[in-house]
Amino acid sequence: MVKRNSSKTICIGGEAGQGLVTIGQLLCKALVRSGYHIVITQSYQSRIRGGHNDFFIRTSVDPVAAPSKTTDLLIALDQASISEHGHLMNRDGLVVLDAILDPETHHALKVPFKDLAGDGFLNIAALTIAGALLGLNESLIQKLISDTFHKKDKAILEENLLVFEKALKWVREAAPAFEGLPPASPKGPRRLMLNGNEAIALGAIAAGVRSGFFYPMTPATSIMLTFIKHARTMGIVFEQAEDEIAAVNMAIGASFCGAPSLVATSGGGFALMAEGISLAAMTETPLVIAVAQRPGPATGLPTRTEQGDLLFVLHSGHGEFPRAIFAPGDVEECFSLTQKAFEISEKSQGPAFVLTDQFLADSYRAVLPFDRIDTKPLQSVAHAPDTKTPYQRYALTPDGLSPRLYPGMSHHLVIADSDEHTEDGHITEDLSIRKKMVEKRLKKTALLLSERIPPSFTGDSHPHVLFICWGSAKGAVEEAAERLRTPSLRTATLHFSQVWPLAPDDFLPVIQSAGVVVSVEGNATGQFAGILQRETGLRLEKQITRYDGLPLTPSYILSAFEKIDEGH
Amino acid sequence: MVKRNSSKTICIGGEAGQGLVTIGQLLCKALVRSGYHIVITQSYQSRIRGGHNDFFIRTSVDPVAAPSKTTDLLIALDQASISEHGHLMNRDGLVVLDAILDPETHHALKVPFKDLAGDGFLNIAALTIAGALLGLNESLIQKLISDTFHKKDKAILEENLLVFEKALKWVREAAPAFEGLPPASPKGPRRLMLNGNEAIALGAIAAGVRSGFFYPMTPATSIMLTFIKHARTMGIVFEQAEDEIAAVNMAIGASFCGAPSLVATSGGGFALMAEGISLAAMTETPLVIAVAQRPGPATGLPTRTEQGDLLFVLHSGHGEFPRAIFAPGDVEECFSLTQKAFEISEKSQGPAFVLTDQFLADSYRAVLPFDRIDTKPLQSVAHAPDTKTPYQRYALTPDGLSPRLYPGMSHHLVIADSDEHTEDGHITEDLSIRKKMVEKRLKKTALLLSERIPPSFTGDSHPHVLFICWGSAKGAVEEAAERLRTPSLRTATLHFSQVWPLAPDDFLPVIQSAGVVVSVEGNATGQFAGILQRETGLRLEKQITRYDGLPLTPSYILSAFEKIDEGH
Amino acid sequence: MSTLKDYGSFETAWCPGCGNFSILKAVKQALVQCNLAPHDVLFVSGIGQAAKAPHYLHANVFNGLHGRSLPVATGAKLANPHLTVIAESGDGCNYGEGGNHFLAAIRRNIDITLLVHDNRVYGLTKGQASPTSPEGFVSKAQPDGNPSLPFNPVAVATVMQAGFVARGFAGEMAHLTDLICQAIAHKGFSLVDILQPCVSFNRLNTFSWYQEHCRKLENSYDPTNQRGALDVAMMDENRLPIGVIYRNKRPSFKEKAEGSSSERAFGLQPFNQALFEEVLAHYY
Amino acid sequence: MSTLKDYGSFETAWCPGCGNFSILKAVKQALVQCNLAPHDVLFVSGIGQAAKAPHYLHANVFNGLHGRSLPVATGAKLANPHLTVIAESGDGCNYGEGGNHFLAAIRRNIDITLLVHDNRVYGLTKGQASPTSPEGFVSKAQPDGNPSLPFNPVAVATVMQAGFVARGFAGEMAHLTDLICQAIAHKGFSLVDILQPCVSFNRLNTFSWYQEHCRKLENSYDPTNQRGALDVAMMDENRLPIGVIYRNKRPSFKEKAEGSSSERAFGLQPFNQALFEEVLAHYY
Ligand SMILES: Cc1ncc(C[n+]2csc(CCOP(=O)(O)OP(=O)(O)O)c2C)c(N)n1
Ligand SMILES: Cc1ncc(C[n+]2csc(CCOP(=O)(O)OP(=O)(O)O)c2C)c(N)n1
Ligand code: SF4
Ligand code: SF4
Ligand SMILES: [Mg+2]
Ligand SMILES: [Mg+2]
Repeated sequence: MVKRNSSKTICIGGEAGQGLVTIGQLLCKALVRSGYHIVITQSYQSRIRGGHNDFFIRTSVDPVAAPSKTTDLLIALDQASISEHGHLMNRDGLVVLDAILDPETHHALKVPFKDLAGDGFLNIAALTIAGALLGLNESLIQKLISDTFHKKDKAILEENLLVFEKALKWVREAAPAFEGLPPASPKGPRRLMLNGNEAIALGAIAAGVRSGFFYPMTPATSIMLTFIKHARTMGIVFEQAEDEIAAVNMAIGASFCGAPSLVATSGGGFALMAEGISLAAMTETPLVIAVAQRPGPATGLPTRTEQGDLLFVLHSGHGEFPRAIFAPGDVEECFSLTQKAFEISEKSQGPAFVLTDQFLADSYRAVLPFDRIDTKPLQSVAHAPDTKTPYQRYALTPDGLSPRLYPGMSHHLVIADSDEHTEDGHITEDLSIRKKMVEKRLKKTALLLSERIPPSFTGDSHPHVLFICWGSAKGAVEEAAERLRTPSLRTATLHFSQVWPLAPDDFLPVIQSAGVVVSVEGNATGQFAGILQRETGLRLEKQITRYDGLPLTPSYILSAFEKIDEGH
Repeated sequence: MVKRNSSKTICIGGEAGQGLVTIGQLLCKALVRSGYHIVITQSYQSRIRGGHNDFFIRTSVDPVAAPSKTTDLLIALDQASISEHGHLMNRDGLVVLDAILDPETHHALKVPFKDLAGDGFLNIAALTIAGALLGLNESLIQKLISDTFHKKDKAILEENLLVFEKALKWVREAAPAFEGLPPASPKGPRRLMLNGNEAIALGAIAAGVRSGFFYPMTPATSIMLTFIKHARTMGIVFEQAEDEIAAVNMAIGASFCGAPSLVATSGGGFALMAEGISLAAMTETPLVIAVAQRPGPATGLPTRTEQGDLLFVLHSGHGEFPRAIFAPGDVEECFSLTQKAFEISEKSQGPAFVLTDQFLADSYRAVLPFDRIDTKPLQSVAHAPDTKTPYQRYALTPDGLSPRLYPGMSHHLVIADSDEHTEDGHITEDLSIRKKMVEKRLKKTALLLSERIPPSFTGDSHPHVLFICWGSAKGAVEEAAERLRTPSLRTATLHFSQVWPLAPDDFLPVIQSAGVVVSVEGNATGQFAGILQRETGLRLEKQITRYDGLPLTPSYILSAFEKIDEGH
Repeated sequence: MSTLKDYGSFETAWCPGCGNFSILKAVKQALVQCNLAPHDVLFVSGIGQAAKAPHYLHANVFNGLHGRSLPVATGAKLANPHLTVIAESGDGCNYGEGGNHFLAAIRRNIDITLLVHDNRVYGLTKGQASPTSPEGFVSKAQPDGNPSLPFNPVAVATVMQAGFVARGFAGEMAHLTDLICQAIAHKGFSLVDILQPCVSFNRLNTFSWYQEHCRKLENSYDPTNQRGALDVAMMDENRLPIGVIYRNKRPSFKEKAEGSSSERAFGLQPFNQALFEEVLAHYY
Repeated sequence: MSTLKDYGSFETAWCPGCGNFSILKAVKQALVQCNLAPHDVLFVSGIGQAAKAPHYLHANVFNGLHGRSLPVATGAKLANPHLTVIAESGDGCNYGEGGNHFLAAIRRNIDITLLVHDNRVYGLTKGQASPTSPEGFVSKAQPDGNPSLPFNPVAVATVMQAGFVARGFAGEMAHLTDLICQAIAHKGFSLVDILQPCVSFNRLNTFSWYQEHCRKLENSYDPTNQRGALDVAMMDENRLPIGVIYRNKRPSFKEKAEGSSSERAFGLQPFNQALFEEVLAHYY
């Protein structure tokens, strides 16, 4: 029933601190520059050295969007990699390992790394050998090494290139039996190699973000590190806050003064921001928070993945107010939806969220250079010299949106209040005003709905089997649907990249036209299925869930589906 | 359509600091001791002196459970009370006011308070006059004054009694036209006069609470002040924390060590506890939080009422875990459900919530002395000398509950972890254990469900109109249903005093047997109706909501119902 | 030239006789003395009686959450370095709920001014002990007396090398006005802890109690000597020095982080596509 | 008599060469030296590399949230005054996320011991500046250098009159063991800030750097003199004094709040119906 898949998967395994991520990143870059598609799955432990980490690269000439773990090429930096991943090897697979390790029963290439690379260049030797085995262009690898090290000491660059040549010569001679990748053509526009977190940071920058605040927390930290890396170039302020409460309040302060702001965190840190989210809503201050989910409750599995915080993000903050939640399905969407989140947050003058997870955060992909959507400048209402005096920050209007000025930018005074307030922003206990202000804030739902992104439908119309999913599950679910399809079994996927607010008309007809409907989520309780039921009354009884800390894969989905299907 | 109601309502209005709450409380006590029922509605501003506050007492010979504002006796301590409440006066109503104030067009009794009460005894004079007008027994009032002041200086008591006599004499002579209360008989057991917050504190004490932690926040503060008042007697520890994050973590630490703990807060403070709630769930530590709702978002209306935080409380905390949420409908339930919350929290080793609001928090009622449910001692598993060695705090069991020991109470070591953990409590990254632990935690839902409190149904079977409500709305909705009833219109109320978890079988048949179903909530978005829809697929389209900061009243509900009914 | 009239006058929700009134007056006078126009000033406050103060004058206002005025002020100042940013709130707000931000703000040294109405009590929630309440302070929440030592904000700020540390008294208006002026003028984080009688809930530290216990620092006092300043900051309650207790010339956050916190941050420039391409180039 | 063996030995998730190893050893030795049995000790930790330490010895453990070890420890100690309660975590945990609890714990003076593995960096999240990182410390999060002044925990604790304030160094095991013993023995809140090299992320404050800069306090040093202690606590980096910097005999929370925090609090007594009736009587 399951179709054979044409991609190849490379796994690099080893201890934290052995440099496996460097090897992985360089190999990714080589693949992307060579014209291949990639999907990366990184798995690491909550420690700095030791333990066992791995870096899976699934690559293909054709577009590929889902992770896979059945491995063709295993680069084992330690013995544990063989015991952990040996069973995942495909029949024609090859294990590349140091001469001193034991390949057990596997077809192996034992590499004299010590001789080839001395003490600090293992990564270059491994890259070179992997590149050669996969059939990548040698000069492309050489150029990649030059590009990577040209900023360092010239001597270092040369040592690297020397290792490259030694390793290349060695592997040519060793010439193990291994079928490389089919050739790809690097034509078309150059592509970027980016993971989800980098794409979020770049999406924020593209949207015109002007400030960023955070407290470090895996797996969100690299969003802010990417942001900071480019802050000087883009003229953006940032600060590492003393805690998450400070981070969200700093962002609100900056945004209030006209510097759109990005905050990034994960579940536990997000929990501390709940009061601030309510503040943004009440003061009508734009605020974008990227939440990179990891398995909870509490500290949980800090370096693994889950889609367990959807309902929490949807309902966080006391009191009632609208919000928008985007859930990117891939790296492109991390970019485009972050941009969108800023746009909608500025327009609606309230909170918007980008909900991602460790899998997507760390998953590199090859993407086309972004078309920056030319959003109307975020600060459109900043100058309003003709605003009537006295300026009323919360003037009641038919659509609930009041003209927004920034303090210090005109002679108008801007007054914002976390208490219930009058139109001019002052604290009030007038209960008839209270009622109007509640209605004003809730009216913004109409704007959010009018700008919503409907779910994307892929596959056969009137499917026998329809999978429903959201966020990072996209690639895995779509591939599963594809692999499940037979001439007599129509399959399709409905993916939500915006999970709130929802307009049932967008998707009810599709769901109702399907035979079996199965929701697929990376959590234990089927949170999104619950939301759909609340909003539509539709009961999604068939659910595929995963909550062991690993990302959904096509094979996981297909084997879970088989069980559901039997029961049915 | 609306039936005439037989109760009387007394309103005491004035500035903060004028002592209107003291008058109100004393009058309540006099009414309760005289055998009347009472329902109090307090309305005050977020300030210490000045402004306008009021204290409404609805009282009746027959049980009464809902607030009403149409006033029979207005005790106006300032002019604003007349302009604010004059329009609420019933036709036969009387305004009692100081001789120097202007009664406008109202039937009034002008009292020479200065002469009667000098400079510090206005409250006694007002109490005496109100008592006399209502027809309360004079010696009962006298005794009440003695009881209240007997602990003070004897001279002060005597001055008070002197004022009582002067005022009594004066009002007998003045003899204004006013129909007092029909006589009540104070037979049956003595009743307590308690508000919702006091009842929560006493419920916790009855449950065997041993510690309490808080950071002040209206309208929750008086829960903890009541708790503290009795702490020394009951041998309970308490501490005012530096912030809400500390409060919830202190409670978890105390509970972990065997001292069941109460935390009380309101929305904004609760927002800061979200991470701690997730911690309680992950470490499987009992935790009871009383959340007294006020209108949000953010600071909102700090001294008013709303039922706006239901979804937030239901979903607060990252990650997935079960919880129980109780929503008392009256003062008795504040007591009994807090007790129940402790019981279920200890049994399920996780978080439980008591969700109330400013209206109920401050609403005094006459209640029968509580039957303390003799809960199994909360600490049942504390001593387990026969526990196998090494003790496993998170031993996997069929029902998900592991034997719980306290540190330092035996030679066993108790190890709790906020990370995903092994059975013995140590941090792990073993993903197969992760999966089992998720399932272990979620299994507790079965226990919560088996101990659930089903909604209470009152009124006619197969009603033409069924109202659905939760929490403090109970009395108002039940009275509205009663007043709506005619021989040809069958009405009923379904009240949820536990809002999570829900077992649809408990109530679906009732709902399906009804004609028109109307949900009534003290919020703007119909949060509970959404939960019902998620859990049952039933769409409750007819909703009565209130979000102006005031409590639901029978008249509010009836007039909103008329509008719905017209549309229908 | 701005005048007192520019700053308006409003009805308040404070108790008659409260120390907040004179603080409000001193703040307004200081703004005039510093010649600041209302629209160039941003007040950020938390929640409490003190935190209502910014509602009672004309200026930009962000009245945020209890305990969180400093982070909001920090974000605001980073976004718009041209604004004079003043955080104003109570002792509970700043040293209780917001204690962590107080520490961080001192270390960070962003150019904002913090005015603390220090009435040694939680006023708005009706009289519980605050971080500055005296040991033994009795309330309904502390019936056996406050078991904690009071927090000494000026001593902690001084030991942490805050740029400007002052203590004022609501009963010394002219003196207080001058302290606030100096605090605003200081480039970097400045603290003015203002002793404030609360007539409703603090029966110990009344106007007359403060009048008896406060002493203005002599002209000869040198606030630039940290060791001496610590001695002064730690003086016991019988001799509560008021004045500028400590000051230094530590570079402010802005001076240190010019690269990232320059005025470019300010949100009104058009998007620079060329710079964005430069950023993207890292990822080919 | 407890022995080192009672405290077991475990595999760790720390980097080879990390200062945490010797701190762990010193802690175990101190427990033995204080003759405490594992089941009478409760460790409460936060999240970070340091916070994993309690998993690596035999004792009761509550490994809670990042930054929140002190409140949990406080609740635990109030619930069971018989337990020896030790909060153990990193500099980020205690002085960053948990800064407000640090201040409150000092003021409250509950009898718990705080051990801070102070590696001047956020280790577990891979090297961002922590509150104790030097000014100018460069990382991916602070590419222009840390703009904040480092937090000096011993100086702040001393100025706030903490009961017991010590600084140790992971490279001086016997000395450190003794400090931890004294801290545990002290009745009231005690702080041991432990200078800890992080070989992965702190290239400035290495083992040898500390060896060069740390000086043990002389025997003649008098830690009961607060003024002198402050001088010592504030000494600059070139002369980092280690030892007991300050101590006093402030009554602990328990001594002051005997009425409410007595052992009656402990949760195992049967319910007393008569007392409950006494409570109800207030409401008739
Ligand atoms: C998160 C949160 N916790 C608690 C409160 C309740 N609260 C409002 S004001 C206040 C105390 C105010 O004390 P202080 O800051 O000293 O100001 P004061 O009223 O004394 O001027 C508290 C605890 C709140 N609004 N938000
Ligand atoms: C609320 C919250 N915010 C952030 C984190 C992420 N986090 C885990 S450990 C850590 C820093 C640890 O630094 P430190 O306490 O100094 O310990 P070290 O690792 O250096 O020993 C952070 C920020 C978290 N777990 N929880
Ligand atoms: S409660 Fe105290 S601080 Fe607040 S206004 Fe009244 S006197 Fe002033
Ligand atoms: S990262 Fe630093 S502190 Fe953490 S284990 Fe490694 S060396 Fe030690
Ligand atoms: Mg105060
Ligand atoms: Mg550290």
